[in-house]
Amino acid sequence: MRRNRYSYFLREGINSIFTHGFMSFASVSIIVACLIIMGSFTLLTINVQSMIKKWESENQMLAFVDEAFSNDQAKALEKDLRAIPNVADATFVSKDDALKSYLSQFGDNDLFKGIDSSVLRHRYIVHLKEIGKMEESKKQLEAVKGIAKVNAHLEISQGFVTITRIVSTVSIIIIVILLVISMFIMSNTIKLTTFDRREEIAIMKMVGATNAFIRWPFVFEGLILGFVGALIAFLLQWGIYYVLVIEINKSSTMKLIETVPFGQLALPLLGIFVATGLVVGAGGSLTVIRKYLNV
Amino acid sequence: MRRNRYSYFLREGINSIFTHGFMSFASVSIIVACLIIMGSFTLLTINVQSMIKKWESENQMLAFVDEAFSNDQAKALEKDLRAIPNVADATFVSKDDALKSYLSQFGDNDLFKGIDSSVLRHRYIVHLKEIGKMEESKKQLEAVKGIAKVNAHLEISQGFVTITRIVSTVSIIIIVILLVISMFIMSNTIKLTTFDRREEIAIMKMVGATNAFIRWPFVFEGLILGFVGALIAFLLQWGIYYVLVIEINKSSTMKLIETVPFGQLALPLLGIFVATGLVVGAGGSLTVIRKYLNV
Amino acid sequence: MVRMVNVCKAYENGTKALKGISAEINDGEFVFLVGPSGSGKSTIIKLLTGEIAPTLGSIVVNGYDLEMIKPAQMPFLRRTLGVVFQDFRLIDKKNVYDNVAFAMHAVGASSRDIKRRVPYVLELVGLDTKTRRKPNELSGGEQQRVAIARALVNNPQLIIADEPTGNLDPARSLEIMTLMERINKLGTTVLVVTHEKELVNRFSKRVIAIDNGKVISDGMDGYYNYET
Amino acid sequence: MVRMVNVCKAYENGTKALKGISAEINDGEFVFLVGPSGSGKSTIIKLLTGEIAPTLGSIVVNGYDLEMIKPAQMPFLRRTLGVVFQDFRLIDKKNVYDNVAFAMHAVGASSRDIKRRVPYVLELVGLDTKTRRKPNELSGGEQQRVAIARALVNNPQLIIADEPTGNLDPARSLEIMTLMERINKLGTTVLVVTHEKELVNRFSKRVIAIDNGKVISDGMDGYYNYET
Ligand SMILES: Nc1ncnc2c1ncn2[C@@H]1O[C@H](COP(=O)(O)OP(=O)(O)OP(=O)(O)O)[C@@H](O)[C@H]1O
Ligand SMILES: Nc1ncnc2c1ncn2[C@@H]1O[C@H](COP(=O)(O)OP(=O)(O)OP(=O)(O)O)[C@@H](O)[C@H]1O
Ligand SMILES: [Mg+2]
Ligand SMILES: [Mg+2]
Repeated sequence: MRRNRYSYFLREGINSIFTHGFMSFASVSIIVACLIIMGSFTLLTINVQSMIKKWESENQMLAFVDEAFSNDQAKALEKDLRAIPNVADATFVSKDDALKSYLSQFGDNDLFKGIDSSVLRHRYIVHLKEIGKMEESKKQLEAVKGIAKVNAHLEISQGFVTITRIVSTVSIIIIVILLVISMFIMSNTIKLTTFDRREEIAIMKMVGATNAFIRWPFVFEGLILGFVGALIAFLLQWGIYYVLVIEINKSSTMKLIETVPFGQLALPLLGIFVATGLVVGAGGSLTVIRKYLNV
Repeated sequence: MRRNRYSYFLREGINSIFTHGFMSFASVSIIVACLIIMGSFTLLTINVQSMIKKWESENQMLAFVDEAFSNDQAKALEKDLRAIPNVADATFVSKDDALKSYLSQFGDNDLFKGIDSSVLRHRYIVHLKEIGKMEESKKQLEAVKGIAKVNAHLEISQGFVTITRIVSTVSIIIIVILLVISMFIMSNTIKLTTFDRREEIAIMKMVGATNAFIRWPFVFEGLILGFVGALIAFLLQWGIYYVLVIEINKSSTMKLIETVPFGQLALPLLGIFVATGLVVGAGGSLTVIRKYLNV
Repeated sequence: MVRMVNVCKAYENGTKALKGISAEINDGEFVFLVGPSGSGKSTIIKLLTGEIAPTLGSIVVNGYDLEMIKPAQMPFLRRTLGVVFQDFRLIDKKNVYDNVAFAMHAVGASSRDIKRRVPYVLELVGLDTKTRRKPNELSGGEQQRVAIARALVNNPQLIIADEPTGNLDPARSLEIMTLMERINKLGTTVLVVTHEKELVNRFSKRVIAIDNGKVISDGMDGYYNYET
Repeated sequence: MVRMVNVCKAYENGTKALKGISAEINDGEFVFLVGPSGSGKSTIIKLLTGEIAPTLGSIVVNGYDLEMIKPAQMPFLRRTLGVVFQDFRLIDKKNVYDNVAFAMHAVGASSRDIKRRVPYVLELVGLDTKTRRKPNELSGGEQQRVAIARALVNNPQLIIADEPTGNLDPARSLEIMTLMERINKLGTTVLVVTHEKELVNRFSKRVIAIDNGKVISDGMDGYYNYET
């Protein structure tokens, strides 16, 4: 009996979607539009952040070895350096290699002519895992016995941290704003589409229907519209992303952008879309109906 | 008589806004929401680009003066350099100043000890107007009689051009997408809100009203709703921008962001908002009505 | 003047509502159209107003041939008609006064004429005290009288009324029908669909009776000749 | 059973539609409610169904005191009623069958009962061939009969009908009223609002006449005692 009732409500909800065809179409397409606005911006942010992460990992610092250390002694320091938690890798560069690199850089200047590599020091090129902890890591590197001095561009570290923080803050603000506005648009649309049902609801009440009896088909209808909207939005979003990635890889300038593969993002995105769709669908229709139920 | 009719249409349009209160409210608020989504993103893009422009202008190149030139001769080159169209400014740095700067930079290294300023050259620090034309400008600088060599970080120039191009392309794509989606949402909303008027229209036709007679009040109604939506969106956008700028200046990290003052953006933004509002308002209601006029 | 020749109407779902109706109503006539529920009376009225098109046959109303008429001319045909619809068709959002005034605005009447004429017809139907009410604040009979007032307001050439007294008490009904007769005497053609046997018989006018989409009688005897 | 004691109703706009109505209708009675247009008949019906609340006075319907009733109980009161509204109130988007079946679903009837009962009542009102039509594909009289079918379908304790034959021809009207009488004989209380003098007089039942919001006569004489 109970189950029977819910299958009736479900059937009524589905029927209603078709009998109010234009309205259903409008709700779904506006849900799709809003989800895509939100989704596109979220995907953009994720890509920007993954790119920042990548650039960050390319930043390096120089750890100069004590002048008293021999070549082999200096080389032996590598494992000590790598033992520091925030160090991603450490590459040894001998005095001679360093001079060669200097010469190739400033070669046409007379300044370095005749300079002997002995005036330079052995050094390590160190990459960090987290650039934000550069200052701390610098101190840890300097504490290693045998490291005379560490050259770190703390201002770059600072700059990166700032940029990352700015990008995160701005994009979180925008995503939240978009989410709120989209939810507003979507639930308003669902309200609009159910607005002309107040007569239908009044008639139902006059015939002796309880509030629950009237509400359930609307809830199912809202859930279905929200769900369908979410699915369509997801597929469209996938398509758009796919096409954009292809275009980016085609273009010579844009190729520099490294895109996050959709596969990594698909599941959470689908989850968010469906959740938003369902909440907005059911919530939107419930709020309208509540108003009309007091007949 | 004619004027009389249009004032009747206008009055009818205004009345209709109030008699269909909920619907009007919904249209306006969704128009506002969509315009703010569009507007916020456009403002964000404008700020990002103005920031890129600023960073760009901080980039410099070095023009080394021929060794044979005396101090005064070298100084005299300045106006020749400034005559090059893309040169924003050129600052003279003498051999001695250059050495001082080197020493302060690499001072704790034994490398430069005892070096005489005579091994260095007089030089100009040159800022460009457009970094994208760096290669061309470099050639022009080298062509100046008395300039021996120009040191330019062409790869940075390349990088900036790439970033600018990427940011522009991405943001134009997003703005266009947002515009299209927003227009779609707005005109769909107006369609939804006029959807339940088909009976009203059918009655009007039965009473002998011409299509024009029916259409005009709707057009006025749509125009007014669009216009009101645009104004509200503009004021809200202004408020949001204002608050964000204050917040940015408060926060220590975010202070680095230099915001474009709203005054510079206000007029074009208002223009775009109003134009979009009017187009969507009138267009949306016209398309619905056209469908119902064939009674 | 109305002329229908062999008019047939089948609705989209296949219902044959009219199966060859021929009739002519001359200018100045007063005609009752009677018949059982579902016999096709409202269908005839919808055809005359151009709301629906016939499947077959020709219809001429006030000089407009409905087969040839261009959409742009339709409003001008309708301005020669005053129609009372069976379901009233009032605009919910407009009050009584505006529902009636609207019909005058639509034909391009001047504000002065509107201000003079609307209160007059509202008084005729006994609604002068309820001009500011919305349709849903009226009783069934009052709504019907608004519909009648709207049909009269433009002094049409032909008044077509579908059950104009279905929601009215006998006294009101008689009043309205007497009003129609008076208007008819002043030269307006009147076509009234009604079930009210008593009224039909009392007025002794031409009666066209249809059943099942066909004319079954058409006489000047003023007798409601559909009987159980 | 219906009991109204000194019921007054003033609408929001100040219209005093009822000015102290007292009446009692016992179980099993058949009552006609008559009165001129705008006298307050539909208002009484809206009060009995709980659609609007009285300004003053007490109303008891089928054991529910409308002053005390909780919103959650309202549906259960309404399930004891079968109402034919003056404006039909059919759901546009549902076909004839579903409009009637819906009323059974609403009271929790089983599918089997619905499948058996709905076609039966649709046949009673002569609509068995039009079950798949939407209301706007029906004539005025047919819509009215759907409303009647819906009122009957749940075998209510009390049938309330507001002008159930306003759009029906005399033959159909008689048929419907005879049906009501038969249902009444089986124990259902019936309250019918009507203007049709002929019908009222023919059936010889109790007649309550109201005018201007007051009961002006209440007698068993079966005479439609409102006259021009
Ligand atoms: N829009 C429609 N689509 C399909 N069938 C329709 C439509 N309108 C009317 N019909 C059918 O056409 C027939 C004639 O309908 P019509 O409304 O002309 O009857 P009527 O004589 O006015 O009846 P009533 O006195 O009950 O108003 C009926 O059988 C009805 O069901
Ligand atoms: N919703 C409302 N708001 C304000 N006044 C109303 C409303 N409904 C009805 N009235 C007024 O109350 C009075 C009684 O209306 P009611 O509908 O009860 O009349 P009735 O007897 O059913 O008339 P009819 O036979 O014409 O249907 C009328 O004067 C009417 O104008
Ligand atoms: Mg009809
Ligand atoms: Mg009534």
